[in-house]
Amino acid sequence: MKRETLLAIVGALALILCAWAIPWLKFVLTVALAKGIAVLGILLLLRAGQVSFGHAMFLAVGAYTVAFVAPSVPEVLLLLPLAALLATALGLVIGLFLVRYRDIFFGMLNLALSMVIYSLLEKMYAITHGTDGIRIAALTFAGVSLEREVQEWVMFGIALTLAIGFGLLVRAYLGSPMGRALAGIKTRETRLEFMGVSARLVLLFAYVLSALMGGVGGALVSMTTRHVTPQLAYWTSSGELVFIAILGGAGSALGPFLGATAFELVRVYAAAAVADAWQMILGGVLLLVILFAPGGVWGILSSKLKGRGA
Amino acid sequence: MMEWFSDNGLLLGLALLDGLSYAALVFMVAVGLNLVFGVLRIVNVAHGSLFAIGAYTAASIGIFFASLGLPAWAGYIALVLSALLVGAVLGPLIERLLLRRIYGHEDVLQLLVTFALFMILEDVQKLIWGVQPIMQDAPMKFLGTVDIPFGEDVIPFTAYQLFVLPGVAVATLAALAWFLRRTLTGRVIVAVTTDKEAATAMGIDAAKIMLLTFSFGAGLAALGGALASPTTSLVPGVGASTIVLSFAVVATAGLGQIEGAALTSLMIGLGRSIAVYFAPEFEVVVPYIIMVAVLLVRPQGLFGVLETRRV
Amino acid sequence: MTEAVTRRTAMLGAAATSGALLFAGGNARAQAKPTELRVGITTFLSGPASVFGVPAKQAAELLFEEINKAGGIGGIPVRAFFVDEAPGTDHLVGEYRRLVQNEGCQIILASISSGSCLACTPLSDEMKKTTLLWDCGTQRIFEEGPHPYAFRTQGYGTPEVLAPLLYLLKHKPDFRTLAVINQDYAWGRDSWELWKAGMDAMKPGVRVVAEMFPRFGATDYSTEVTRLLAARPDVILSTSWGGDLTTLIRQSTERRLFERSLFVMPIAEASLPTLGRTMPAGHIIGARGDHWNNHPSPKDPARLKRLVDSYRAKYNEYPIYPVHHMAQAISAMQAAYAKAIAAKGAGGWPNDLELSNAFRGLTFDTPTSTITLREDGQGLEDQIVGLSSFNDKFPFSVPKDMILFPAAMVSTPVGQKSTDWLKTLKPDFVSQVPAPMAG
Amino acid sequence: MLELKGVSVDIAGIRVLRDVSLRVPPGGRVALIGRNGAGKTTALRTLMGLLPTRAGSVAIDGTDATTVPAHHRARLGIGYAPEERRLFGSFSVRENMVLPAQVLKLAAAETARRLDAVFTLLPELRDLAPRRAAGLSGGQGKMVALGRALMVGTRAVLLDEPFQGLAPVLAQRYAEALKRLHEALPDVAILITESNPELLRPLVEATFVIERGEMAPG
Amino acid sequence: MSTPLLSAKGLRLAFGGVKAADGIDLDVMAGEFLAIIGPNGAGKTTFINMSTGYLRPQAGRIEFDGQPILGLQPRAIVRRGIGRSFQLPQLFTEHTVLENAALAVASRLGLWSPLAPLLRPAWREEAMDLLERFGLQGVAGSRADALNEGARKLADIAMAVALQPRLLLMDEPTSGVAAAEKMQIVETLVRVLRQSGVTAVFVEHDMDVVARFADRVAVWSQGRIAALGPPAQVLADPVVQRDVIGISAHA
Repeated sequence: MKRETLLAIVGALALILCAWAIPWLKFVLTVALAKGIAVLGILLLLRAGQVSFGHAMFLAVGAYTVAFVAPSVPEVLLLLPLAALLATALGLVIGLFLVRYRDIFFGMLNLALSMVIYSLLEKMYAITHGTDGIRIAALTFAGVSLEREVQEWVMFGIALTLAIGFGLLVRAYLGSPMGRALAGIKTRETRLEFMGVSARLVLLFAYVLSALMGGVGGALVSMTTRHVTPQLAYWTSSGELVFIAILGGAGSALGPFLGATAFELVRVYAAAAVADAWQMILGGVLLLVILFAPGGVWGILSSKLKGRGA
Repeated sequence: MMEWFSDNGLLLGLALLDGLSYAALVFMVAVGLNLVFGVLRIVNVAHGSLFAIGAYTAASIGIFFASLGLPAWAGYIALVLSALLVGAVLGPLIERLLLRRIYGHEDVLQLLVTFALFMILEDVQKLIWGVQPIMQDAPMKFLGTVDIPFGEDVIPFTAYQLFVLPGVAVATLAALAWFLRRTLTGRVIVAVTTDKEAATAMGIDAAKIMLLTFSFGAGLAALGGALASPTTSLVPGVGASTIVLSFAVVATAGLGQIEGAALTSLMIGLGRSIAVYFAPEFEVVVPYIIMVAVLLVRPQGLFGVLETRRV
Repeated sequence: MTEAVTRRTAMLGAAATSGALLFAGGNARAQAKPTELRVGITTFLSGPASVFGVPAKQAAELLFEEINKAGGIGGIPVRAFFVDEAPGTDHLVGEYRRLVQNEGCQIILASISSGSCLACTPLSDEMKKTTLLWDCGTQRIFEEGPHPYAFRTQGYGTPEVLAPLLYLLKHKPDFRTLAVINQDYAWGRDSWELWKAGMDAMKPGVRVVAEMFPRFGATDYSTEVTRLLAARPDVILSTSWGGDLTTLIRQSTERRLFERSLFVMPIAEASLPTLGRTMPAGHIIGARGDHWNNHPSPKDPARLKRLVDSYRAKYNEYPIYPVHHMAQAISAMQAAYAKAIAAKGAGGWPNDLELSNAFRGLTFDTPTSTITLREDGQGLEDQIVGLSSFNDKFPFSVPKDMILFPAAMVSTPVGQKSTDWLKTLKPDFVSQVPAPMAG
Repeated sequence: MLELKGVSVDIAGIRVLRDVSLRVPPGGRVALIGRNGAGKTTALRTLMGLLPTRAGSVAIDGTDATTVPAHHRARLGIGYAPEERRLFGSFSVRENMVLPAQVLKLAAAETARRLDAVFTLLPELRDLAPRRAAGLSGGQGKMVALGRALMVGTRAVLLDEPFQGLAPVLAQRYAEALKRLHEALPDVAILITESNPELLRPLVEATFVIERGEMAPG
Repeated sequence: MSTPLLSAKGLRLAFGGVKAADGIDLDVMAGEFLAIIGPNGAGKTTFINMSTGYLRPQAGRIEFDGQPILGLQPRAIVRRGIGRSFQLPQLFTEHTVLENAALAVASRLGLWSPLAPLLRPAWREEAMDLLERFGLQGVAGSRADALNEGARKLADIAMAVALQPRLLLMDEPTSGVAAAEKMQIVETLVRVLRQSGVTAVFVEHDMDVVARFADRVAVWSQGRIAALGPPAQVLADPVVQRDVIGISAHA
């Protein structure tokens, strides 16, 4: 626990320092934090032994909510909760159906539904502008419109604050009876039923929470990049989120942020180094992590710290 | 209703013909994925890459044959050769070097290993074949077209689309069913699918069977790609779109179910072509709607067996 | 090739840049002459659109090599930083920032896809960085708002659709039915909207028998082809490109759709080398410009030949239009720098504002013609449309009976929206179409 | 016939067998007793080659077999009936029994002879032969598993907790079958695991006791 | 005697051709310990599964405390006061024993609190207390999958008891347990259940256990109840001896 807190504080400070020293990284790190929030949701479901291979749909819902509403209400502090609300609502509707399924069916149904949403975003050209996507004009924060530089800092700050907030929330949740029951789905679901607990309800709660975080993550991504496209909901984007979860390590609520930062940095530097084979590098990193460090970045860091502490 | 049919019945007939050949292609990819999942319990995301590599290899061999001045029918040999090559070289390579290390790991890790492989192979493909569309349609042209009457008009269909694709699919289905039920190797595969350790204890080399099955599945993916190659032009990214579709087929069919894969492919093929005719907006979502609808009614998939939990 | 960027050098570079910014106070600072001219280029390096992106990258590498051999621009070497558009817009806008803030690029050549352009152009406003839209075709960019730092060094959707439409109206004025089969994304949808507006204005009463938008990157069109065969339209429009178009053409040829209907394919040019002899003759083809290999009277035949020959020699394939569009952007860049440096006097180097000012109203040469950048940033590129045909000089289809549409004739006037302007066209507009070119 | 010499085995990094030695003479009937989790199943799986050893050796017929792959041990005449009966549910009972013989590429006549011998020993299997294995009850399944093990187990059969969960009447019947087996095929060595030593006493000649992965004085 | 706590009438259920329940009538009285014996496949577990809502009989009815419970979800039946333990212990294997127990406590007292920790003082105390009563305090911190079979069985039952059931259905509480431990486990079990005033039904193969601890014995045979009564009487029945107990080779 102490290690986790220490690492979180050090990590947050390192992020702030990086963002200050390297202006363009501020953007990358904001996106990483936003995705990290969404990956927290994946982490919750992983605790229940379930892999959502379509979670990018909630990201897309959050992002498109911002894109659709921003022209009339360009206020960050209103758009964020609205995006969260809509993603939560979708999570609830889909979740009611999905929590009946487990394992590959759960994963593939998530994938299928995200592909339906992807296709709708692409097909409903009149509303969504198809693959071109929608540009989001400058937003206001608490009614104040901001300079680009300030706006970037504000978004970074919001992302960092929300990341810490959701990280703490998820940590508390995982230690709570509901969180422990969630982990019970992975090992002994029948026992839950015979304790008088609906395993589906336990999973639904986690699913809806993960949808909420997906929506928030998506809204933050869209407010940072200021452009949304259906690509956000494509299956490879969902694959990336799962990738980040494993890269960071599923052992801690810190994992998703470690993973997201590592992922974005690897991607950016790989793209800079070999613009036409960055995918190969990402794939290679993923392979190495799975084969040689299955605990992810969190696993490496925590074992290092442990070694030092002892 | 009747009026709609008398207006659109002929069109519906055409849609069925189109749907059939599409279903055949879908089946060819999905069946290999399904087989691999049945035995290895791994959802192989890289299956789409194997499809693409099979297609590219077939086209390359076909173009090479043509440059040697071989007759057009040699194109068919190229198709088979490509499937054999991918199945015999790439399949064992992937299984030995990668998959073998992660059997028994958590599902999500297995899934991600193949996802990583997919990312790598996408770039490898690009390095080998470049980005310009590659086309090699000799096998399709070789058989010419068949005129299907349509009212007073006729509609030319390629014989390749009308006969070769569904023919190969049906033959594959029959051969696989026969192979798994009637041959010793087939029964051994089923035994390993059911219980790897029990099978090993009775003298079955499970590692060999898994290698064999994966290579076979890879070969089927490549054959699917090879069969598709004469009708389409090959560009980067063909694998990515193929793979999601075959995922949908596998989950809808019931895991490891060959006949289920056939029926699902048929539903998806027909559903899609009917959508193209009458509601093109829905074309892309048809497979997923079918999947959700089927799983709503049969949570274990069309032909899936409900695994009873022991208490 | 770009070098691998290690984390440390990136950090140092960034720190230096931000430090310099602090002292110099941003854009208005006096600009010292840099040691190299860094050019950020976004293009598709993976995915289906890399059929355009990679040739363009190759063209840029080829031309930069030539420029550096000749002493660079303003006496300093140019260096390209390529970025892949394929991972999506959210990635691309981050990469744009990296190019500007970290790599220190002084000019950005942005984007093939309309989505990328729509995302990068506002960034150019915010970051005050001159950005050349080197290939994207969406008419929305300059019609929906001003972008002081963005310039398009080539034509765009409206002329690229209007020219083939006019050619059709002239070539086959009596057609009564039409079907469209376009890729389902912005260009496919927008180009149809433009075509329909123009067609309804100049030839009202054409019946549209099928509107099909198959998935972008679709690998099989047999169902669509069957439907088109059954519908028997007089004309079939398709603005598709890349693998999609070659597949559509092959499947249609095989099933004799080309014998039943006249095809209009405004951007067929890029697919013709791949199709080789299988491309049917006698159909209307366009090239998103005037840069055909068999242009009968290019402005600078030697330069055209040099570009084609050196590209072929290096990459063993014929250049397609993205190569020309990249070359145009680089020509524009050379011309603008020359103009800006001349304005500063010896030893001076333009800052961002001065550079962008140099582009406004700039006229630069291309191998086939000259292009002028209008006051709204839009370039005026002539369009040549013709009928597919074969000759001995090329192993693939090239146009005959070519008509050259002057850019000013087929481009929407400044300040108007394309669809509104197209609706104002009258049937007698066709009479202004020039006669086919000689040769 | 079968021998573990100072064998240590790890599962998932945890040592589950420590320096275990165990000997089954040809034609011998040996019990391995221990409570659940003591390492009985692990010992059998090690003998079958399904788990790698960390130390020590496995001998079959006096020759070192430590590195002989698992699937070759059936060829050496060793049959194995795992604790959970683990039949192939989609096959019939007959197919379940014939498959190992086919895998060993036995001649059709030899397969038929062995099948007949097993049917004589376990008469209820003859009636069950055409039924799908998935539909069998627990007791029937155990019988089929024994029969399947006997199809290849010409030298030895390893039976993992065959009495586990069997009602007394069925346990009785199973024990009788084992007695008949020994009378009919005295050369086949039998190694049985069980948590309750009382149950096996009348059936075996020697008893080993395992506790927490180590041999205890029996 | 008063009204039965659990009352089953005419339960029928067949899987394919196999009749797992072929007209089961059984009343379980409040406070008694009822043993169920019978050969494998006789339908003993099926009866427990039907009584706890895991399987639905094709005919018949089941009442608990005078209320029909047929058609209710397992969890609803648990809420009404029927607990069960399993032949294969159903523990959360990746959790500690204490967490397992605390989860059971939590599921009675308030699982749906997503922020307060599971091991809050009150719950931890109750869970520890429970483990102590079962003699499991020594392994409270171990992961559930590291326990031996006897401890696992006890933990499994402890989790059911944490829910404070009025009736506890136990499926083979001693199977797989080493013989030496068996009596001790059953003694612990019986003591706790008697203290808590829980009525118990348990499936058992060990006739010694049945003879010592059961108030009544029900003999299952091919989906029917072949005999029912006090152990001394039922176990002495020659038919039961022949068909169920067998000619004892090891008693």
